[in-house]
Amino acid sequence: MKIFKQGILLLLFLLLFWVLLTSIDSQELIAGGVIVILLTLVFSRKAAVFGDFQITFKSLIYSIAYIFVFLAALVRSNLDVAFRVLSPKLPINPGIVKVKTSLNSKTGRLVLANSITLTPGTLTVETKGDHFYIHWIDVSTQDVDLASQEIVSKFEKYLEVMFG
Amino acid sequence: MADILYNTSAVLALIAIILAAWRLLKGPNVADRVVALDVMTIISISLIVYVASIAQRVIYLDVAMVYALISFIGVVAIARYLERGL
Amino acid sequence: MAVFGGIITFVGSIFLLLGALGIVRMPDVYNRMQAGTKATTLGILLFLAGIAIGHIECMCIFRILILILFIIFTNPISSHALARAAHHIGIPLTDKSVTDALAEDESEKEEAIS
Amino acid sequence: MINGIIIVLGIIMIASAFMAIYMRSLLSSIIAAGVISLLASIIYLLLAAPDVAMTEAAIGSGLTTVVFLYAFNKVKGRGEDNHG
Amino acid sequence: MVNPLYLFIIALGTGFLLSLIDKLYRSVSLILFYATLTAMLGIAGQWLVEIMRGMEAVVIYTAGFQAPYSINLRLGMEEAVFVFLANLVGLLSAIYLFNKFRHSKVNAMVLFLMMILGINGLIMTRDMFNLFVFMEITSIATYALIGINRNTESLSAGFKYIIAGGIASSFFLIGTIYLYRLTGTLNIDSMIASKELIAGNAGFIALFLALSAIVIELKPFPANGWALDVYQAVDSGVVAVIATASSAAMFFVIYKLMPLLNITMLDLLAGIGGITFVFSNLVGLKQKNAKRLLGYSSIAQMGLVLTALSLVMKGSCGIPPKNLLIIVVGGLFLNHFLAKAGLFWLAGLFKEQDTDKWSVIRRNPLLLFIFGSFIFALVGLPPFPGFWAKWELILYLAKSGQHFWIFTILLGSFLEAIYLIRWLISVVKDTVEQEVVLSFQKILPPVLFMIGLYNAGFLMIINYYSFNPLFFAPLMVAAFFFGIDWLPTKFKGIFTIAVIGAFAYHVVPQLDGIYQIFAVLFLGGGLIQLIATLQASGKRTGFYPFVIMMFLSLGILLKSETTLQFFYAWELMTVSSFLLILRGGKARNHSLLYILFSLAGAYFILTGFAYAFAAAGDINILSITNITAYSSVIYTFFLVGFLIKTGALGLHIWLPGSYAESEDDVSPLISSILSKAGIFGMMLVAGIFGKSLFGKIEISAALGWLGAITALIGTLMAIFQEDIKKLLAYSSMGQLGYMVLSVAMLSHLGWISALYMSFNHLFFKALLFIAIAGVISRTGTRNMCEMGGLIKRMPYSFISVLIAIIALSGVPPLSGFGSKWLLYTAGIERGWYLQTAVAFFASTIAFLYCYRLIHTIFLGQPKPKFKEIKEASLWYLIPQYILIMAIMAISMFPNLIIEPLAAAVNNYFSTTIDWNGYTVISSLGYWNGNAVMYVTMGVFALPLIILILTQRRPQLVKQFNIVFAAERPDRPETTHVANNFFAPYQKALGFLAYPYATRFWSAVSEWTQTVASLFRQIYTGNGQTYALHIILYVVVLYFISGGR
Amino acid sequence: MVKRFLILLVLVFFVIMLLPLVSDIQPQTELNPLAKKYVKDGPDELGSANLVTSVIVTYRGLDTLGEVAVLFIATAGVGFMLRRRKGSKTNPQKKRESSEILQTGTALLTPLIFLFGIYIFLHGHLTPGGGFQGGVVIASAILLSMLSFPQSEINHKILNAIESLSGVLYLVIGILGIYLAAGFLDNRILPLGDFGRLFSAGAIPVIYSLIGLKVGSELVGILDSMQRSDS
Amino acid sequence: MTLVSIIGFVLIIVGLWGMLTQNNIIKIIIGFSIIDTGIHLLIVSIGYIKGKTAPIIDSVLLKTDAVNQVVDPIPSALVLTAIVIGLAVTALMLVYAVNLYQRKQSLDINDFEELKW
Repeated sequence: MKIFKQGILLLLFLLLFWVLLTSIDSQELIAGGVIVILLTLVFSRKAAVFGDFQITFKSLIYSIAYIFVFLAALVRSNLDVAFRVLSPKLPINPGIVKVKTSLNSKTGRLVLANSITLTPGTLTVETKGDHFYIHWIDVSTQDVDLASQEIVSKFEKYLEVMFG
Repeated sequence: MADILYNTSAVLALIAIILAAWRLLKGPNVADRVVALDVMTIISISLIVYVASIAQRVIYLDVAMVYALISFIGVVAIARYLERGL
Repeated sequence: MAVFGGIITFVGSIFLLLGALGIVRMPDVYNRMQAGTKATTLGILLFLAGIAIGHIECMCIFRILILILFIIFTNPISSHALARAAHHIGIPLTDKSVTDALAEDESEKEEAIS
Repeated sequence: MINGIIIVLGIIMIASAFMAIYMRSLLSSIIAAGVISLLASIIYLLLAAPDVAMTEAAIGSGLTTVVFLYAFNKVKGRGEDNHG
Repeated sequence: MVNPLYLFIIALGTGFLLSLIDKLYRSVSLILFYATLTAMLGIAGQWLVEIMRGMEAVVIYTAGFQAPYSINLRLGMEEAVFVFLANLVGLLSAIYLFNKFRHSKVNAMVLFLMMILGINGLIMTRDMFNLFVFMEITSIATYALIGINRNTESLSAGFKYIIAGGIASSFFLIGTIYLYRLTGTLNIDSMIASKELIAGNAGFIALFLALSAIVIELKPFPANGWALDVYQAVDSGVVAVIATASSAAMFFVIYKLMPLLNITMLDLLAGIGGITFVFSNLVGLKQKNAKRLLGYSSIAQMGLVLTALSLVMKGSCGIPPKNLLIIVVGGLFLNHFLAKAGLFWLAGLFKEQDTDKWSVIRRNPLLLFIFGSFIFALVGLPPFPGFWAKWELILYLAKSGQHFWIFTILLGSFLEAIYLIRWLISVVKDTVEQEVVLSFQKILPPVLFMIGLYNAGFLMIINYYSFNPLFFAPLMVAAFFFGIDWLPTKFKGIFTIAVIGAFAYHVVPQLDGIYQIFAVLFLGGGLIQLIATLQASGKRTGFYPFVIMMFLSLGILLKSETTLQFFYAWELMTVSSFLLILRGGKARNHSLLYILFSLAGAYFILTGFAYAFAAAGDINILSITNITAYSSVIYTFFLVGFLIKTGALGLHIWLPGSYAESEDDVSPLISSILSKAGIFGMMLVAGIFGKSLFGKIEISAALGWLGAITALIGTLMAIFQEDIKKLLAYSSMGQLGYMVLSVAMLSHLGWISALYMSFNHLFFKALLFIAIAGVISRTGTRNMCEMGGLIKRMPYSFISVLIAIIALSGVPPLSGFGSKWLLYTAGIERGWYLQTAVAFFASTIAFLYCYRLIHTIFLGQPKPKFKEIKEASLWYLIPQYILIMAIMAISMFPNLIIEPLAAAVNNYFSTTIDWNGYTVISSLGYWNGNAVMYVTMGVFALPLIILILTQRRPQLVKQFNIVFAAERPDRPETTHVANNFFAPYQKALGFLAYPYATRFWSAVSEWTQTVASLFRQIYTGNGQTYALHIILYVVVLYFISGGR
Repeated sequence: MVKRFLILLVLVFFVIMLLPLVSDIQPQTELNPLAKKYVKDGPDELGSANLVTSVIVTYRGLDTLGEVAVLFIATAGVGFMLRRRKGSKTNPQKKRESSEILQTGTALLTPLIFLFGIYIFLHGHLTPGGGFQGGVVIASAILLSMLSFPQSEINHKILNAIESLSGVLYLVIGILGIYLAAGFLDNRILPLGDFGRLFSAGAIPVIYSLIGLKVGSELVGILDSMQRSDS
Repeated sequence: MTLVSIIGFVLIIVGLWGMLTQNNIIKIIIGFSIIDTGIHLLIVSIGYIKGKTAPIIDSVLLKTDAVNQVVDPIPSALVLTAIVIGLAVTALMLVYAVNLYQRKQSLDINDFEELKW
């Protein structure tokens, strides 16, 4: 069942990718279909990560919401960093802090780490079990929980729904 | 108007490349250079897309995709090399 | 439309420039990475989007979309991998740094082993 | 415009070439050499040769660098490459 | 007919499949590998046969488009030959490497296949860029294969190779792309058609760059350090392919591009080749490592081939006569190809590659034969293709007036001969040995290539020169004698005599004039002397084949109708005599000197023939007589060549050693017969060109002086010898001086005396040498002062020597008197009083050594250790007495011989002597051999009888007992009367006998060695420096070629 | 120092020598006849929209075969020169594990990169790229897995089989050209199809696919031998 | 395009310079790849015609119009081959470097002079 699910998901992803690449054309679809099915067969066992996606309506909503949250964070982070770069004094207060996450699925953790990396002044340096080590350009707290609150939680609640 | 904006953007991107090249030159250590390389390739992708737009060829974008892919793998490879995981 | 795209592109290029400036100005590798990954990711995102909008007739929107997704997905991974490697081989944080939780944990672990 | 891009890229390429030659750390040299190829592939695109650009990016910059890295893995007491 | 594309297809297909199959079954992949190589060879062979039969050259288009639009291949005559050879060497090398392939990864086989594939492509393709691709395929496969031996040397050599190859291919690429830019095509044929488009500056550079890349791949002289390292370090099986097939392919590329080149570039190429040829060989002189030596030789040979091709192309405006191209370029190339591959294969049998550690070869007749054949082929001796090629090339050069090139090519050949032959000698003579690993698959390839070499040589004779079957006799009979070498000596000896007799019976009647005279001299003399060789016991392996080869080649020398035949016979004679001399126990250095001087002489003769051809337009010997232009130059060349053979002063330093150190029964053959070949040649040319002047000096007059002085110095040197054979050798030199003098007189009487002296010398010197051989065989020493009193033990030998020295010294009544009489008469008649006086003086002091011979050896007190020795073997005595009878006969009845001589000479000069019974009457007096004999016998008989009657009981005193009475000297033998016998004379005449010539030649040799070691300093072993050399080379070439 | 000066001197002369190549050659303004022919007749003759591809695969197909051979040789050579480590257990230095994020990312990206590679070589006749580029992309997908999971072994049998069979098939298609079309490597053994669509240009997509597979597996072979050899 | 040709030549010269002056084998190889890049630039620049576009026919470039619109496709084809060959050579050189290093624990080219004269 799990394999079946991840296989289907993989297939859909690949098909979407193919269509984006080639636009819609009968010949392309035939060839693409064959290739995608072959690839799915080859990779279905290894593609456990695709099985992490939750296929529910809620997760779809959350996904869309997440995109906006993330984009907002992204813009904010960039403006922040831009400000820091441009200001002559270079106002930074960097350091590596430890945060905790409750996400279990690998994909979720990946997306979380990526999101952290792309948002204000934070950069995932290392992951160890539940803990992420984050390079923070402006360390406001060194406490694990507080830092988690500040950095992780705003993404986590969406990702928990999306990836379980 | 639009052309001027696009061209100006390209010039800015070029300046950005030069800056990244400066970091590439300065170092001081390998990781810095890799960061510079990473930034350079990303800016280069924008240049490629710009070139595609002025040449009016969609197909050039395939190059940009390969470019992005390669820069990613290149940086990961160097990183893995550095941490002795190659 | 073209002008709108142009403006977006221009903003994107400014972010690119800022990112580049960031890696020149920042004091250590990790901070440079901050500038490099963030500013440039947004920059290129905007740059590409601008061009896609500006040249909507050329059917390049899908490819640019793929490109953007790919960059958003891969760029943090490579940054992370690089940061991890840099930290592992002991490239020091800048003197301004206030803490290094990872280094502490690592050294604790080593002590425990020895 | 095109000429301008080519000149700037060319200068960076030549500078990178010197960097590749004179960097004390081999890894840095390789990175510089990779930059040459990367920029060259933009020039190819400007010269209306996307096939070449793609190949140069994929092979010249990507694969060659990786092959170099694998070779380094075997030739140097590793770790002394980290600085400089 | 199989499409030639299948050469690529099956190679690639097998390559692709091999690793897959290898995962399943090793043996299947091995079989597939060899089957593929065989199939490729089969395809190539099939095409070769078809095209040889007259099929048109085929052009293979790929992708279904005509020439400029797609890549096309061409398979014509040249391509077919090269492809066939490349695949052949590929298959054989693969067989050679069988064990390596079986035990290493399958990748080795794949790489090997790809290398061969690349070579095939290089040869066949007609597209510039495709050429580049195939160049890279070949190079990359080679780079990887170099690692088949994983030692540091081969790895570092391989890296150097990669650097050089990389630079070369970069240049080629730049050149190609600009050629494309200018001509708008990549197809070579189209480029040739639009040649005017690359006439400009840029076109020149583009072409120059592409060309220089290929030239670099051909390893031109200063820019080739990397190649030498590769040759030295890499496994033999691989190197055989690199040195032959790869180089051949590169060479063929140049051939392909030649129509694109202008005269300047052809000159440049010729220069590149020439410099490479000479300097590589020069540097090779100092080389001790066999494979590196072969490397130098390979590079040099390719340089030679390149030069030859360029010169031929240049001289004929791009459309060379086909035969010339085939013989010269094809011959040189084939020669190098087969011999070098074979030698590299041989080199692989040895662990240690020092040239003086290869002696183990001599234990194995097959190996020795292969090795010798290859060496001689490389030196350019008949019947190998290199010989014919060199001949045609020199003739062509002389005809087209490229004098400098003649010198260059012969100089290079000579240098190469030095180290190759030195190596051969060291193999035969040295005793340091090492293990060799022999196995069938390692022996088969060189054997096949050796057979191929012989075949190629004979095919060339058959196809291009209509030789009388007799001219094959020396080689064929020698080969036959090799076949029966396992028989006992006696049988072989008698058989040899019979064969020579039959040959003489066949040949002598066909000749006339001096040809016949010399035929009798050579063959008759040989027949008599060969009896002495029957004394040997055991098998005496490798003796008779050379003997018979020498005599038969002397025979055909006289039969030659063309200059080529003459030269062919001359070279055969040289090489066979060299091998005979080499058999002598201590002949190592002397035989080297001998062959080197002989080769130099042969080159002079060759040059003479070449200029004669240029002047006469024909190689018929008779046509030389019509030459008027350049006669003095031609004459001089001939004279130098022949004078070397006679050992004239200054050119004689090879002579004493070779005469003395050859085996005891070989010495007479060499001294009394072989040296006459020089006299024969001299008479041949003197009769034609004798009157020519060099400036204002009459060449013949100079020759006369040279002869006279040679006679004097030779005699003087003979006096001071302790070694009996050396004494005889110097004496021969002196005698030959007389003959030279009399030949130079260019008068009827002079020539008669020359011929007469030749016979006389034949008789007495053979007699002396054989008698002495008998003595030496019993005493075991050649030091005269260790002998003494042998008259009691060896009376018959004593008589022989006595007769001989009487005949030698020119006192009545024996034939020597007649010869001297004729000489003086002729000299006075010619008006050469001073020369005659010198000769007279020389002949007077000849008494000194004659006396010593008889006194020191036979008279005096016998040494204790020789108390019990017996008379010499009967086989020694028989020829002696035949010779004595001959001396007696011509002494008593001089007209027996003088009449035919005079008749022969009549063809050249009008007669000046008359006959009256047994009396010879010249303008100055007369001589009756009979009368002289009777009178002298009477004069001598009386004292002899008195002596015998009065000296009844001579008292015998122990030799050293006077000394023992007082104190014992450190070295008792120095007190012997015979020791340093002529010390007093040394004070008076020693300055004349001072070895100026030896000093001169050793200075030349040392200087050459110094230059060689100087030049080899450029091979620093540093890959980077080599890269710099390459670029420097290209730049310098460009500016030399007058770019701009 | 003297050496450097000498090198500089040589290079200066080299530059002087090369100068006419820059100064004497005017930029082209028009295609030369050969290129004109390719551009004019190529699309109709071979049906490939990407003219570079038609030149590479058909007009100069032998070059491409050679190119494949070169890469093949390089793979064989690299494998030949490097000794494979015997068994992964004797591995002397432990490699550092890659980070979890990288591993997850790799697992997500690999199929996509694969597909992208296939897209590139399958569309070689329509868009830039082709067998070599596609092969490199595929190889880089596997390289990415090698980077993330350094201990995992590549199945050499499959790799070899792909490499060998695609190479042999390429040759077979080439041979078919001799018999079914006008010459070796002629792509017109299959119908040319609708110009500009995927199934067009005769055998070009097939050839490029085979080249792509071959190049990909060869490059993986090179990387694999370099990774696994003794260090 | 002359400008690119010049860049190509400069890269070739710089690569040569590096190859000839650097003692480290890896540096020499890098010099080589710089030369290669230079040559590739050169080749592509040869085929370029000012103001023309890539020889790929699609919706914006018509088949009938192509002759006047595109650059020379041949140099592109050539350089593709050259790039692949360059990779092959580079890989092999590196393998050599690895092997040489294993023998002597050194990458200095001056340490590999055992064969000379």
